Amino acid sequence: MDTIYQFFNENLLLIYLLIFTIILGFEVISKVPTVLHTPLMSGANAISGVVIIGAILLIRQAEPDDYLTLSLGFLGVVLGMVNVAGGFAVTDRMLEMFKKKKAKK
Amino acid sequence: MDTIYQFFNENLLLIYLLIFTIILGFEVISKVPTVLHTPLMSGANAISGVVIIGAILLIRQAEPDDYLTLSLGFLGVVLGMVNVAGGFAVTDRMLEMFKKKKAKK
Amino acid sequence: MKFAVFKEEIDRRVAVVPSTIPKLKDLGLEILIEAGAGQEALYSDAEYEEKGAQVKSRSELLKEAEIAVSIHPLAEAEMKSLAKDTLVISQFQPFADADITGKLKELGLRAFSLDMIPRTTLAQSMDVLSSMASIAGYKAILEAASLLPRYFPMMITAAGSIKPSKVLVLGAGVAGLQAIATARRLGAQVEAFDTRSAAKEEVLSLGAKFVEVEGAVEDKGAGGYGVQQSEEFIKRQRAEVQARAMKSDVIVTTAQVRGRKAPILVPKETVEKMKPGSVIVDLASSTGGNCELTEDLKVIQHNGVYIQGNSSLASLMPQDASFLYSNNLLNFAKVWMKENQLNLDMENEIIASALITADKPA
Amino acid sequence: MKFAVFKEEIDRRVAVVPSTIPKLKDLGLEILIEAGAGQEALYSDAEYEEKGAQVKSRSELLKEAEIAVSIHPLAEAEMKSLAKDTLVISQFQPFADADITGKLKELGLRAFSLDMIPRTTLAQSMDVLSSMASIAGYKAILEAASLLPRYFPMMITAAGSIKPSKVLVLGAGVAGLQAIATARRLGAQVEAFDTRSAAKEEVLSLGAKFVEVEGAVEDKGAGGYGVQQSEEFIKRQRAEVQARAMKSDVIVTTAQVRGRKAPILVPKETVEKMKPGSVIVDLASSTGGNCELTEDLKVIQHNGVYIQGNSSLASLMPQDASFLYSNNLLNFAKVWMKENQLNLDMENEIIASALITADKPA
Amino acid sequence: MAIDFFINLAYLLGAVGFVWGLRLLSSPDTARRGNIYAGVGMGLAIIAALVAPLEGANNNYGWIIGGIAVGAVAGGISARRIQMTAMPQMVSIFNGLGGACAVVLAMVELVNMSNPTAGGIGIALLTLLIGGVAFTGSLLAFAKLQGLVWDSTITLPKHNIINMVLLVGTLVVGVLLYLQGAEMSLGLLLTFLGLTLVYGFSFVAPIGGADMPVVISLLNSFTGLSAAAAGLIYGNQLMLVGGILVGASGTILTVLMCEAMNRSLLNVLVGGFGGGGSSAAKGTGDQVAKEVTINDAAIQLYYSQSVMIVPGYGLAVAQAQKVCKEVDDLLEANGVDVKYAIHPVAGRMPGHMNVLLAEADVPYPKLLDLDDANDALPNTDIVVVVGANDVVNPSALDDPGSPIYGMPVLNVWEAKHVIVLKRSMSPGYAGIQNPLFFHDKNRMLFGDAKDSLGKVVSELKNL
Amino acid sequence: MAIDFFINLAYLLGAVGFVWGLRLLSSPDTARRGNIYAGVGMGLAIIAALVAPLEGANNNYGWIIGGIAVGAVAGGISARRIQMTAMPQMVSIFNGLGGACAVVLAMVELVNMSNPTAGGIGIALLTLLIGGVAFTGSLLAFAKLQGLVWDSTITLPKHNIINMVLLVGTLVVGVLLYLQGAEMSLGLLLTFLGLTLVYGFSFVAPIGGADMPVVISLLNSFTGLSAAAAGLIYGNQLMLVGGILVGASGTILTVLMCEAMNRSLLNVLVGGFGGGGSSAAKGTGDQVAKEVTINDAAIQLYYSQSVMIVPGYGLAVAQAQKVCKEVDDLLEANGVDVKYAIHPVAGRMPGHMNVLLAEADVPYPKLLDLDDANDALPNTDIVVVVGANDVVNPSALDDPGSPIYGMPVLNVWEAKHVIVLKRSMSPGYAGIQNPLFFHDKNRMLFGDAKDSLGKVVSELKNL
Ligand SMILES: NC(=O)c1ccc[n+]([C@@H]2O[C@H](COP(=O)([O-])OP(=O)(O)OC[C@H]3O[C@@H](n4cnc5c(N)ncnc54)[C@H](OP(=O)(O)O)[C@@H]3O)[C@@H](O)[C@H]2O)c1
Ligand SMILES: NC(=O)c1ccc[n+]([C@@H]2O[C@H](COP(=O)([O-])OP(=O)(O)OC[C@H]3O[C@@H](n4cnc5c(N)ncnc54)[C@H](OP(=O)(O)O)[C@@H]3O)[C@@H](O)[C@H]2O)c1
Ligand SMILES: NC(=O)c1ccc[n+]([C@@H]2O[C@H](COP(=O)([O-])OP(=O)(O)OC[C@H]3O[C@@H](n4cnc5c(N)ncnc54)[C@H](O)[C@@H]3O)[C@@H](O)[C@H]2O)c1
Ligand SMILES: NC(=O)c1ccc[n+]([C@@H]2O[C@H](COP(=O)([O-])OP(=O)(O)OC[C@H]3O[C@@H](n4cnc5c(N)ncnc54)[C@H](O)[C@@H]3O)[C@@H](O)[C@H]2O)c1
Repeated sequence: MDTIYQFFNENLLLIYLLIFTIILGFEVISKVPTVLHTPLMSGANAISGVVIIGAILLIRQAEPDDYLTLSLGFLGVVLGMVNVAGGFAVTDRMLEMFKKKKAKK
Repeated sequence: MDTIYQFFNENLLLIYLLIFTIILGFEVISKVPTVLHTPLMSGANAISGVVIIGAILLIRQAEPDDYLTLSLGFLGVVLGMVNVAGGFAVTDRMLEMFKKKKAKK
Repeated sequence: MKFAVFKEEIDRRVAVVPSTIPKLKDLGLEILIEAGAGQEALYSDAEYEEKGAQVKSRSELLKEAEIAVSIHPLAEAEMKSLAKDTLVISQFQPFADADITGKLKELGLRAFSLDMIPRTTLAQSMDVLSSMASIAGYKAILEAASLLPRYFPMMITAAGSIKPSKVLVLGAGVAGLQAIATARRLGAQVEAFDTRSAAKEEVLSLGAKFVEVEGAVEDKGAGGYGVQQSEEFIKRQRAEVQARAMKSDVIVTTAQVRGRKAPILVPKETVEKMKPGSVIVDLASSTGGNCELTEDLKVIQHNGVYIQGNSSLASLMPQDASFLYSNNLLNFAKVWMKENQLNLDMENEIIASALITADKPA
Repeated sequence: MKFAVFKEEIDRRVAVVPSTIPKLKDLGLEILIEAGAGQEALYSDAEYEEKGAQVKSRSELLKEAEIAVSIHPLAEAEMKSLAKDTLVISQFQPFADADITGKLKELGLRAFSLDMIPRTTLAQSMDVLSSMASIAGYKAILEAASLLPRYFPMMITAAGSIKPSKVLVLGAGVAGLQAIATARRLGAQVEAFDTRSAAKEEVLSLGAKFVEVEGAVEDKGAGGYGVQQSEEFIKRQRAEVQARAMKSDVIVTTAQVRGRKAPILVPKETVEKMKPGSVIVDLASSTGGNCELTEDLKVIQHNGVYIQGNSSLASLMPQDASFLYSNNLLNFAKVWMKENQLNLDMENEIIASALITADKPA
Repeated sequence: MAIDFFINLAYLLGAVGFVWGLRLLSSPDTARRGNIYAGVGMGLAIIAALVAPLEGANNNYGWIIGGIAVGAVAGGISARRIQMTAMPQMVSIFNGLGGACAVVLAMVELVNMSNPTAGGIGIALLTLLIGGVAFTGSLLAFAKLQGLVWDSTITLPKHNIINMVLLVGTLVVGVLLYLQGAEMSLGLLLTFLGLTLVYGFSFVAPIGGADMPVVISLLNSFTGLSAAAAGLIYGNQLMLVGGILVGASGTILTVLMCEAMNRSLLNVLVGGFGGGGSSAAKGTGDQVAKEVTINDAAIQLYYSQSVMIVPGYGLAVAQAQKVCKEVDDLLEANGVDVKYAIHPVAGRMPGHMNVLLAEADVPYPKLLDLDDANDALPNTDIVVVVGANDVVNPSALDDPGSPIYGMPVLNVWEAKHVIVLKRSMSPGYAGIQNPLFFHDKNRMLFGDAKDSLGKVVSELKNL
Repeated sequence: MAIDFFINLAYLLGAVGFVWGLRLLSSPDTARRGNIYAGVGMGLAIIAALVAPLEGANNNYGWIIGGIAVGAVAGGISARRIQMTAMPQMVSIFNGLGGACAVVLAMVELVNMSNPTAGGIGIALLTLLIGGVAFTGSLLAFAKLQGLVWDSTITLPKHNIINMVLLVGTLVVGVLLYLQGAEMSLGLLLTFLGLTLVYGFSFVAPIGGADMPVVISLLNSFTGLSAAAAGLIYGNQLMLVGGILVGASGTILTVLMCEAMNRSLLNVLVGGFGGGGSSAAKGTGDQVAKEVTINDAAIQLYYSQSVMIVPGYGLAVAQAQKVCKEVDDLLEANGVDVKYAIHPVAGRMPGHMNVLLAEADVPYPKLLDLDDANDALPNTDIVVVVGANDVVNPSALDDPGSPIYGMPVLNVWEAKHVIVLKRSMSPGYAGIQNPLFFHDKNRMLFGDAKDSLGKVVSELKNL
């Protein structure tokens, strides 16, 4: 219990931040029109590719001859980058159809 | 400049928190129907009475014979409390008229 | 005061209906009604009696009347047998019949001409012109729809597609507006034209199209009535009307200019360019008609075009028409019956306008 | 093949209008038309000739016709003078006139009775009953509105308030539905009744109210036609109808039962309880009428109630009626004219039903 | 440890309460709940502040409890007593007190100098500045709304320039104080205090009475910011978060309020002589017709029991019959009883209104004629006059000089409220002025009737 | 210091980019911009991660740039090449790869044990678990959507119980590993890895194909959470914030998607045999009519050039003429050309449709008769069949055995898309089945026409 108390007290700001982020996530989405569900899902998916940062940091910290780590890191970067690049691109394509048409008159 | 850099780096979490709070504040309000402008203003006003916490802490930390500080603190608590209590009460009264009526059938 | 209601000779309406009798009596009037007066309008003598009127013969009425009421003026001969100073109430149309005032005065009668009540907001509840014109407008479209050998509404059917009829309304006064509304209800495409500038908004307010012809003369002093237009304007207007008429299935004309012959808006030439089977209903027929060929109170056919010149369409709907007329009369009576007494206050604009036998300051 | 179109004797319509002639000719028909046939419907002989028809006298037509076309059957005498095997096309109403088939066969004629075309979706474009019933329903309301001494729509005016008329439609077939729609357009409050269960939805689909009477008999085999109802049901129905009728200003009746006298839905007693001035338009008058007092082709007045028994309202709108009839005929001709030849394929349901002179398997 | 945890947790929950409360406050269905959440959050926070372990604290609970009691009673009672119509000024005064509280804290901090870092001083000065402006600004806004002062009496010529000079002066003094740091002179500090208070007053002075709600909202966000700044002084995250939240939401709310008035914030603050601006009441002579906004109209209608629509010629001109029916439908769906009062001469032909309303499928039984309508009016909550004029003119009854004297009209002023929809103050067919427009119970909603009703429909759908 | 500042600032801006991007993504007008903001945020973050000063880092930029290049090309190309209709499965596979990336990070962390605190191990295990489930789950969702596997072939009997057992087993192994701590056995770790992957697969297996979008959204929020957990491993706030944001918004989005389908999330996950559930296509025999959702219908209409409405008896029954006109008005306001095709026998009396449409004030020139409509149909983007049936039955043209063979009908299938609004698959007046409903171009929108169109109106107003 005490460790939890301690963790809480020490990381108070982080916890505020997490909770506010969660609320913000809820809030931003909660009024989305149904037509945007799929593009939004796709956009959120692209953002989840932020995990690539971890893979980059992993490679940068690896020993230059630690080929296992390097290849795994490489794999991580590729996977993450596919998620990121593909995700944003696909979202953009989906959203193309939303281009505002000019109304008559 | 350096102090700013330093402040920034050291209070990074705090800054995240502040920025997210600001975004959250914007976000929460941005879709409010016009009919709620006044009650919302009133509700926000009540929340701004949170400054009373400062007044309470001020008194608690004051010397028991430092009457100047104590009376100023007392004034602060009174002012803050009027804001808090009056604010919530007035908001509630404004919102009374929003009581959902039962629709026919 | 004895308020004598006569049976109409050539009209199915009656000036007073049973339901208004109690209210007239409250004003201090004693109601006498000619036997059978309401029959054509489907009000029986029994009903009149039940409401407190005395049913009498025409000769009795002529003898006893202190106020003599009819829709169309009584014949001169009959008026002669009325007591002197009797108040006769009818529609004398002094503008159309310039002699009538003189004649009435000669006979020693006092006369209210209901058609002279001013067209003000205040007097609208007594305005028989409005209530009867409204019926006329409504009936005009029913007549047109009955005569027209075609459908009014659009019909896309297995046996072929039928376009909506085009209805052109000339003159958007009370009758014209009612015609517009009724035609639109039946599904026709409606255009209308009038010289008064206010008419445009009124036409649009009923969802119809307004035909613009520039250069119409307006006289604010005419109390809302149309005025005589310039030769040139009438020419332009005729051209415009002719262009529309050729495409129209039905034309309803209501254009009147007070005290003058109605303007000819649809000359013979236009009629001849219309599609066979088309219908013209001319509500201005009593003052000569807006169509050159109109004959009053007749339906004629010219080149396959029907021209209905019935100036008395309200008579075709006698029950409601009488009811409305009767209410108008009641509201009017309230103006000059005060404390059970006749009170011809010439300060009152309504009385001053309607009492045609009184001398007016020039 | 010579397709001879006769002038109607007692009807303003004509079976073929000029605009369909080119299409009939495309089918391989040669069109002869009696002089003046279209006149009443506002189609001139010149127009017919322009479209490629030959205008001839009646006697010439009788002599030359290979196909003889009219709306009402030709007189027996005239039919005798037709060549043997001539195809006569008209509405013979074999259900109403049981002898007619025999007579036609006797004369050696082949006959299409247009009223026997099945009421299927496929045959709807040839269905003269539908197109004419639709006109009848529309006209019925116009007739009623013309006869009614009251307004149809609600009117709150300075001269008094007028409630909307109540219209009761009995029988919600094609004519009934059109009557409902038209009455609603004119601003009346409309109720309707029918024995077919599908009719309820159809009535509601036009925004009118449906009067429920429980226990109606339905026969799915009747092809959508109404069937004879039980005594008890008719009694209940009459009671219900009477209750509504007393409050109604207009009743339009269209209830027909194929091959039988129309059911009496409005007995004398009900009529006598109606408000004076009310109107009954009885579209079933040709089969005896739904109102006990109806006289076919006449307007009578009973106790102040007008009863219009015109079974041929379509004739009052001859131009469009003829146009639609003519299109029906054209669509029908497409069924039996194949490659410029008459092709009476008895496998075809439409031909089999309409060709009343052919022997049918029991 | 554990007690710290619970204190921190209470503050955190307080913060979440604020956020969630604000969130719920922005939807009518949940607004009341939102207010309660925020209030509970505040309660938790106050309790936490009271019991949080403080090294070497003297507590002085008596002073605190006393202050709380006095404040709660004063605030609570005035909130309960105030009239519905005076709510905005009440909010304003509460807000001013909050600002004053921040001023007190900052002054104590600056005088005591218990924490004489450069950052600390700067923050305290900031608190003082913002709080001070919020304080006097709010008080003046209150006075304006309450009608205690008139715009003209307190606005100087070239007021904007004066304001600018004042602001710069105040800031210069502030910077001087900051540079003096721990050795700041009390005189200068008091000058600074005075300047902030004067500036707050002067800032609000030229802004028109009609724009006060916007100003109050802006000042409210100032108070929030000053609370946040005070939070930095006390190292209290809740004050920080709560203050920032109010600052941000107050700012956006202010912008939204301006948008709803079709004006920019700048326009309100600088060019905004609201008293004579676009939102001003129109009238002839010295009579003034009061306006109502679309959303107030919508909310009034939505929460009423019975509504009477009075159509006139303007309904026909605007062709507003269908959207009128839509309003009817939406209100009926919410249990409001909607009827139509048809004056016999409304429109331009007999039965004009009947034709239009039939077109919009209004059922006949909803139409009342003159007599029935006049019977029903005294029990009607709101009358909506849609483009009618002569037929609702009270002169017909009480002004013997009027050309329509004696004509029966619809006595709409007998209902509880009236809203008149028309485009301008121009007269109707009879060409006469209508005293109804200046009636106490009446509010004008200017604009094309179809337009206005269309906007009312949107608002109703949002409720 | 300065470089740290800029790195931190870049991360912060990245985070703000994510938040603001998501925010803009939730409104059609700004969605594209939102995607770009989020993308820019990601770019900033990647650059920051590349150049951030790291003590004793070897950088190995070659590997990184290589990986980025390969990933970007692969992702970009497949995104560009994919067909519009296959977008959801693409999203699914991308998401799976993100999960896989997290798995790789966690594995490396657990094997290398560079940070063997209890917390660190726990977080790494969590990352592995969530990422693993997201990985295989997404792959299976992809396969289902792509039609590579059929629901029945991979669903075992009592699948829910199997899933429960698997989940518990996986968690138990995870706890064991946690307890082993720094001395964890590689074998057990691999078992754990295997179990998470199997569980992800098994978790998605019983869920019906129609529910896949919901599942993808859920798995997406899993990936977000795994990214956040990985952020804790690397002490990177951006990963944490971005991951949490996706986790939260993904969760709420999942719930919203379920709501839009009128189902609960639980129902989808456990009871949800979507393949045969309520959202399934209805048909007779082996033919299947495909459905369209209200919002897809609305968006299709809104972004089309020309729309043809085909009213039938159902329009009359539903009394949907006015709301139909409302749809028309909304579309016209957006520049869509709207016409009506009136079949001569539509309805139950001649001119039935004319009466109704006149009532709704549809102008006559918008009504096309059979021939004109058939001429216009090939150039029409979308046909909306409102309660018509027999009059749009292609059997009339191509099935000599049909009782309506030979009747001219509206050739709606010649348009680009058809949407049929009716309540069920039941036939019309003629009592015959309509092959149009099973036509490739056709989608059904079941429900009362007035209802459905009313909902389309709401959707259109949201666009
Ligand atoms: N019923 C009949 O048979 C008949 C016939 C002829 C004359 N009249 C007379 O007409 C009058 C009828 O009274 P009423 O109250 O119906 O009409 P009214 O007194 O003429 O007033 C109509 C009002 O509608 C407003 N308006 C016009 N267009 C508008 C729009 N688009 N949106 C909103 N408001 C609009 C006008 O004010 P703004 O310009 O400020 O918008 C005007 O004040 C009576 O005086 C009556 O005597 C009646
Ligand atoms: N025009 C005439 O004069 C006339 C007269 C008599 C008969 N008919 C015949 O009627 C038919 C007309 O064709 P049609 O295409 O108009 O109609 P239809 O073929 O009868 O089809 C109408 C369709 O509307 C649907 N529907 C009913 N109520 C609905 C509601 N509330 N909301 C949504 N959909 C609803 C029904 O399907 P669900 O039950 O699945 O909803 C039905 O399939 C032709 O066969 C024609 O021959 C015409
Ligand atoms: N105050 C009231 O309440 C009230 C009541 C009823 C009528 N009015 C007003 O009275 C006036 C007259 O109404 P009315 O129906 O008795 O009119 P009317 O019968 O005298 O004339 C019918 C219409 O024909 C028009 N007209 C005249 N010459 C024309 C021409 N050459 N071409 C085309 N149109 C021509 C007139 O402008 C008028 O609108 C209108 O302004 C009407 O609004 C007022
Ligand atoms: N397939 C098609 O396209 C098509 C075309 C036209 C008509 N129809 C159908 O044909 C049928 C007959 O139509 P119609 O107009 O020729 O009918 P009709 O003239 O034979 O009869 C009129 C109506 O009266 C009703 N009726 C009979 N007895 C009644 C009673 N005792 N009380 C009340 N109502 C009674 C009938 O049910 C019918 O609806 C209808 O079902 C109609 O839908 C189909």
